[in-house]
Amino acid sequence: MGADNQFPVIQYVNEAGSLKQDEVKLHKEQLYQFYFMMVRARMMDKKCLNLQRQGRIGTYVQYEGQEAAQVGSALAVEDGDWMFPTYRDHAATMSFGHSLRNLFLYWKGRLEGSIPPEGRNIFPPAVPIASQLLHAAGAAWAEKKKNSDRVSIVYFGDGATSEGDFHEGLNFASVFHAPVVFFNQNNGYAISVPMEKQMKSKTIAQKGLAYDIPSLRIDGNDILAVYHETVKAVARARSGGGPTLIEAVTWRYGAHTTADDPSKYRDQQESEIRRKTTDPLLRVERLLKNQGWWKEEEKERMEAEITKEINQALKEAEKFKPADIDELFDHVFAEPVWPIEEQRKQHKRLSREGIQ
Amino acid sequence: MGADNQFPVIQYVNEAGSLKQDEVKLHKEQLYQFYFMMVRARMMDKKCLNLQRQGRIGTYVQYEGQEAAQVGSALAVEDGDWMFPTYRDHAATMSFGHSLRNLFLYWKGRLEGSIPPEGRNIFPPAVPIASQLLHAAGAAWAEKKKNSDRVSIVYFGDGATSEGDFHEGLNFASVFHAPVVFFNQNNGYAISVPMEKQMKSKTIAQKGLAYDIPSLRIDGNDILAVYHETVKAVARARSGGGPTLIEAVTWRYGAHTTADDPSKYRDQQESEIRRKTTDPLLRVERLLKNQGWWKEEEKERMEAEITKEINQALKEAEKFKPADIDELFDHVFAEPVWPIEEQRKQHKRLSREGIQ
Amino acid sequence: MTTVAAGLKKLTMVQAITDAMRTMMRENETVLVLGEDVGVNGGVFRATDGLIQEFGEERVVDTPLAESGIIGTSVGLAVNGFTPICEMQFFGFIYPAFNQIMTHATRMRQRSLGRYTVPMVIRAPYGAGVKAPEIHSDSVEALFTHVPGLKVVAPSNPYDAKGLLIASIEDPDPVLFIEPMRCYRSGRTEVPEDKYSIPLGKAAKVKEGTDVTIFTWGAMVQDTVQAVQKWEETHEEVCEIIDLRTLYPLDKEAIKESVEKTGRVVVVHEAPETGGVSGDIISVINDAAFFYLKAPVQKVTGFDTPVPVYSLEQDFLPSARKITAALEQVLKY
Amino acid sequence: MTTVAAGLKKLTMVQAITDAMRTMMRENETVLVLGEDVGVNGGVFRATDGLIQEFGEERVVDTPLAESGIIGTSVGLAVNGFTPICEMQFFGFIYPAFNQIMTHATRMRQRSLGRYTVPMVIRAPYGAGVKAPEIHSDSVEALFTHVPGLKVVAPSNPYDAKGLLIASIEDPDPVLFIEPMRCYRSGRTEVPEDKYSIPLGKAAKVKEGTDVTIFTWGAMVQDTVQAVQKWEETHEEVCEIIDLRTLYPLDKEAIKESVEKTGRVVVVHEAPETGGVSGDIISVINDAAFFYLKAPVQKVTGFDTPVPVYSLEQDFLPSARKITAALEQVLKY
Ligand SMILES: Cc1ncc(C[n+]2csc(CCOP(=O)(O)OP(=O)(O)O)c2C)c(N)n1
Ligand SMILES: Cc1ncc(C[n+]2csc(CCOP(=O)(O)OP(=O)(O)O)c2C)c(N)n1
Ligand SMILES: [Mg+2]
Ligand SMILES: [Mg+2]
Repeated sequence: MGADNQFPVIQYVNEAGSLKQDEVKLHKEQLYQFYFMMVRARMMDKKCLNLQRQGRIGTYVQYEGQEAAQVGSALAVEDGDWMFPTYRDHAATMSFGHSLRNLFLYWKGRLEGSIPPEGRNIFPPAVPIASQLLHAAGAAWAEKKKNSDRVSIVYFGDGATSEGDFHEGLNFASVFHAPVVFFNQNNGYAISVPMEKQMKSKTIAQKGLAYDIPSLRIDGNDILAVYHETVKAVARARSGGGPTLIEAVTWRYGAHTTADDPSKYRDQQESEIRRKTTDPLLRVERLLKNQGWWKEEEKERMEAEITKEINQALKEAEKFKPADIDELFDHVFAEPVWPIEEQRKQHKRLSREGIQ
Repeated sequence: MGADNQFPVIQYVNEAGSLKQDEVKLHKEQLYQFYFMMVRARMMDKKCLNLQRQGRIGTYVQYEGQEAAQVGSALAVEDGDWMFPTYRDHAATMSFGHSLRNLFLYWKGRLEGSIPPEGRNIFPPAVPIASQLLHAAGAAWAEKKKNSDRVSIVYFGDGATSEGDFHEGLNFASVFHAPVVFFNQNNGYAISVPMEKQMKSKTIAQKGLAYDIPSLRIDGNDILAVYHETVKAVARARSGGGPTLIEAVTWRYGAHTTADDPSKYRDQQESEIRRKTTDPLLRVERLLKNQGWWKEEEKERMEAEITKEINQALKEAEKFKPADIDELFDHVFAEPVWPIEEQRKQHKRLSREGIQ
Repeated sequence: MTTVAAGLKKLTMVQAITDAMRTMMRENETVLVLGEDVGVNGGVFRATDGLIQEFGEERVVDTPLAESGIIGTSVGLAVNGFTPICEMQFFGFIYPAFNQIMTHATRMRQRSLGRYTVPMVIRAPYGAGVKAPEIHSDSVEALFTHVPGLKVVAPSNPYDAKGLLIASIEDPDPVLFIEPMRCYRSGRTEVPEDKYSIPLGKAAKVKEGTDVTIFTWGAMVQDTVQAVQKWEETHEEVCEIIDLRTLYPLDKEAIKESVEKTGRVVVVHEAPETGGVSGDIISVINDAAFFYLKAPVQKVTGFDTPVPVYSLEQDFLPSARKITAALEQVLKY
Repeated sequence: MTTVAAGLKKLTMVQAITDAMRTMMRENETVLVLGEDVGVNGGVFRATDGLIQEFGEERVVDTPLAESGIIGTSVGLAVNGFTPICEMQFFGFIYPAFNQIMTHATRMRQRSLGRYTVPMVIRAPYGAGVKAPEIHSDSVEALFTHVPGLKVVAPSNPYDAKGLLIASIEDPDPVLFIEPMRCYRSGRTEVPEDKYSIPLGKAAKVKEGTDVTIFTWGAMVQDTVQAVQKWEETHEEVCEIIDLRTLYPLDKEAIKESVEKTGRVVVVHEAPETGGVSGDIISVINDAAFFYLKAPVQKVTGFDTPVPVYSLEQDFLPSARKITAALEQVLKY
């Protein structure tokens, strides 16, 4: 059919760090901001991985390798916009303003971990795959109904495209012309299942054809491509142009989660090679070098600053008030119902007795 | 995007009854067979409608106007193939061999109505929209696993394309290269909802692009187009070529069901015009006339034969043994379980007492 | 025509339901109606008749044919300032939306510690007895009383339907509102033209009694009342009939009080027995009034089978005969 | 290493489950395994480890990520000659498949009067206590005991797991087989190498007793045994523990017999109380042993809240302390 041929991978900066698109004007500050946010995301990911190994947080979901896709797209949305992440998208949420402390709390199994800062519309990470696409469509549709120019951005993986909710989400957004950016991170795997077993189509972008949704395929490790193409999609959505589907082709270096062993289903050598070739941070480093803008000290300064920020956040998370069972009982309904109140009372009575 | 431009409507015979494709060889017998089957289907539909009005059957689902799509496609599959109809596809099932008596029984609310003749693989009509696409994919996949060359054909409407199961059905069939023909009858409406509200894409065929499934759009009121294009899709499936999506563009003349009032949502004049222009039976009549093969007596002979067949079937259905509650209890599990056995006993005891 | 007092109208249940939605849509412009055929067509049961004419297509929306899509987008709408009333065309077609209901609509408040909430009503016509095709007659309320974070409401008459639906729309959390199809047009009662609401979680005493209590809801209330009337003509024991109205949370006080008085209980519902709400009722009685119970609770329910095609649905449904037998049984002890 | 008799192996529950599938796949080539990550990866819990190597990818299938797709295509496979074992990666991800289970897998026999049948096993790891992320710890067996046409099975130890899973695979109808994650690797027991099966619908008496019966299943069996051991050290009443093993149909005989003997009952389950299987058990006792009951049945269950994130899951789960309190309570009367 050749529907895939319609979607060549859009690249702004190639692996060697050379600019591929003439129209783009490079700004040193912006490049450094991108770089900073990606370094921050990567350091946070490493920290969490270590904490998990030390048993200080629970099962953790890594994103190392996907920083450009998440950071670049998150920087393309603004105050008042809505973000719908999955369990793997904290590089996106932290770049959109979610607090590091809360991210730590999330991985410590705390409900507080999902609470975004006041004024920032970030949904709790979706766990049932693809279910969040509909929420994004609905929240965006609500903005349209309010005649605002706010939009939704929603994250999902290659595996998520197989669920019915992916289809229904794109169709509802298309029919109601909702201002949503469907941001797919095609990291090639859904846990152990490679894309070739997930679908026969060669691209995810072509799935947009089913809904007459403008679609594109970009190099998800090229933060300039990610940022600028997402900005375009967001602008279209803001100005009443409806949804866009973006397939960002990327790769996760590590395991699916800390409970996963990737050597069961793929050769991890691939990741080692990619660290030296297609890495999103490296690419910006090379670009900066090619532009003559690179400063090694700047990198060290960044890392020091980020280390401090992360340690501070971790400290706050670790001395955060212990989980309180009332959180569970208090937030099922606005007004308590008797079965829950009885259960609360009984539970507390026994807990008290247990302590005595 | 223009994905819709890729799918012009394929026509073999135009409304005036002229042949549009040179390769097709016309066979008088075959045309008369097509015509006969369509007349039979239409007469059956009329009969059921009348019976419903007389209160002799329950709510009934009409298909008048869609005979070419259903009959033509049903004649393209063979012994040992699998058919997955919806509530609206008895023109297809009766053309594939389902008995008229059982069709009457079905609309009399009898389980026996869903039982196909021995050796004919016809599923009970699917009621939850789009759910049957997965069964068709599964049964076809089973044939592939058995190394047989049998295939599935599955029917569904334009509205059905919105359900998640449509998407999952096409994706599974695509991934497992299952021999299925996805036969869509796009009659323009899902109850009251026109296609434009159901989707923004201009065609259903283009949805196949998402799965790299060969897709086509045909004039669903042109039985030659339906038959020959379905034969091709079936042949591809049989020979290991995987699934095909066929969008047959058609129209239902009447209400969605006998419980529906179409004047609430559309101008029924449209149907009256179509009866004189795009009608599937009329088209074959015109073609036969153009070929000089038309015989008015032949039509009368057919109608007489069919009337007899229908009346005979109805008689059998009306004198069929009354519904027996044991049918309900006997077929929940292969081996009875105690709750159902106790309920059966209690029910029978009370029914007996009730009679006394 | 019977005379109707000022401020009252004689309405069928389906009209009362439309009236409730209209009332709330006039009062609160965040209220939306979404579903299959709810707009131009006014709903397959005409429950949304006239709403699109009055409120326009931004507020009364014909959606694509996808239940998960309807509930899922409504979660987004609800969190972002709207109050969607979602129609499931039949209760038996709610299943594709199960995931969105179970993991999102009902958990959003919890998952966000109250930051995001989902004021949403899911309406669904349910139950057997109208000769509908397969799957159209399911009565699966018990699947939803087990879903944390969801209230489940089932009116039995036009007056309650309006008051309970208004209360459901005003509830800040998701409410499943199931409507007995058999009652949609089976009779008219006087319904106030103005807004009123009936609190969720409160049962109604349909008939006072002293010797046995029948707990029921929805379409079974009518059947029970008729069976009891007939039965009392020839028996001296007096039956109390309680229409539970809300199935989650159950009205524990009403159950307790009545059982303490009568000591004998019959539960009538049309869902299959095992896993039905009768289990919850018996469980509440066990907790709250165990020592008052003089006899085992009698259950008159559907079978543990699928709801049958219509030729057998009358056998499946609780009947006056079965209710009578249960009364006789429970009074034997 | 402890010595193991010939023909026996010491296995964890997850190994016993793999063993059951392997046994049946060797015997019956219509048996297939389908699910997300069940092939090359051997399942996220390694429950299908080694199967693809032995049986190839035609019989052990990594499917696309779509639960409705898995169950729906398996209905087609089952009707057309195969016996699919479908893995839902976690029980909390079964919801998207609800429609296919409720309206097709379980109704096909009925709808076709036995012409088409669906021999199918749906496996799903369930329950809290392993610090899994949100939604991963749901315990929603009660949603399925209310689905006509479905058997529901929950093993509590390796030996039962193998025998019950083999019986489930051999059952000609759909069986939901839920596996307590907490027990997957929590201990090994001796399991015969050969094929054996444990009949569905039969409970196991884990411990004989005279004064009170505890009904439970799955991971709660371990907890109950421990709580009882401790409790009996300081009390003279003797507890009977019954592992129900099959949740639909319940073993009515076992329930009746035990309650007639002890007259006092505690039910332990981790699902939310309302709508939980405890309701069915109390209902069966009401029907079968009402007059033997000396005290209200005590329930030790999860709350009517979502299963919480892991910082609170121990509070949510029944604990030894709560089981003890229930024993004290039921013996008070
Ligand atoms: C409905 C549902 N089914 C199964 C799972 C278990 N699961 C968690 S992540 C995952 C793979 C997702 O793959 P993809 O969409 O590519 O995203 P990625 O993890 O690669 O970011 C699966 C199967 C789930 N969370 N939800
Ligand atoms: C899951 C589900 N939702 C809703 C319905 C109610 N319903 C029956 S037919 C129908 C419209 C179907 O439209 P389409 O797919 O175009 O088929 P057509 O009826 O036009 O043949 C609807 C909404 C249903 N049967 N199943
Ligand atoms: Mg992925
Ligand atoms: Mg249609």
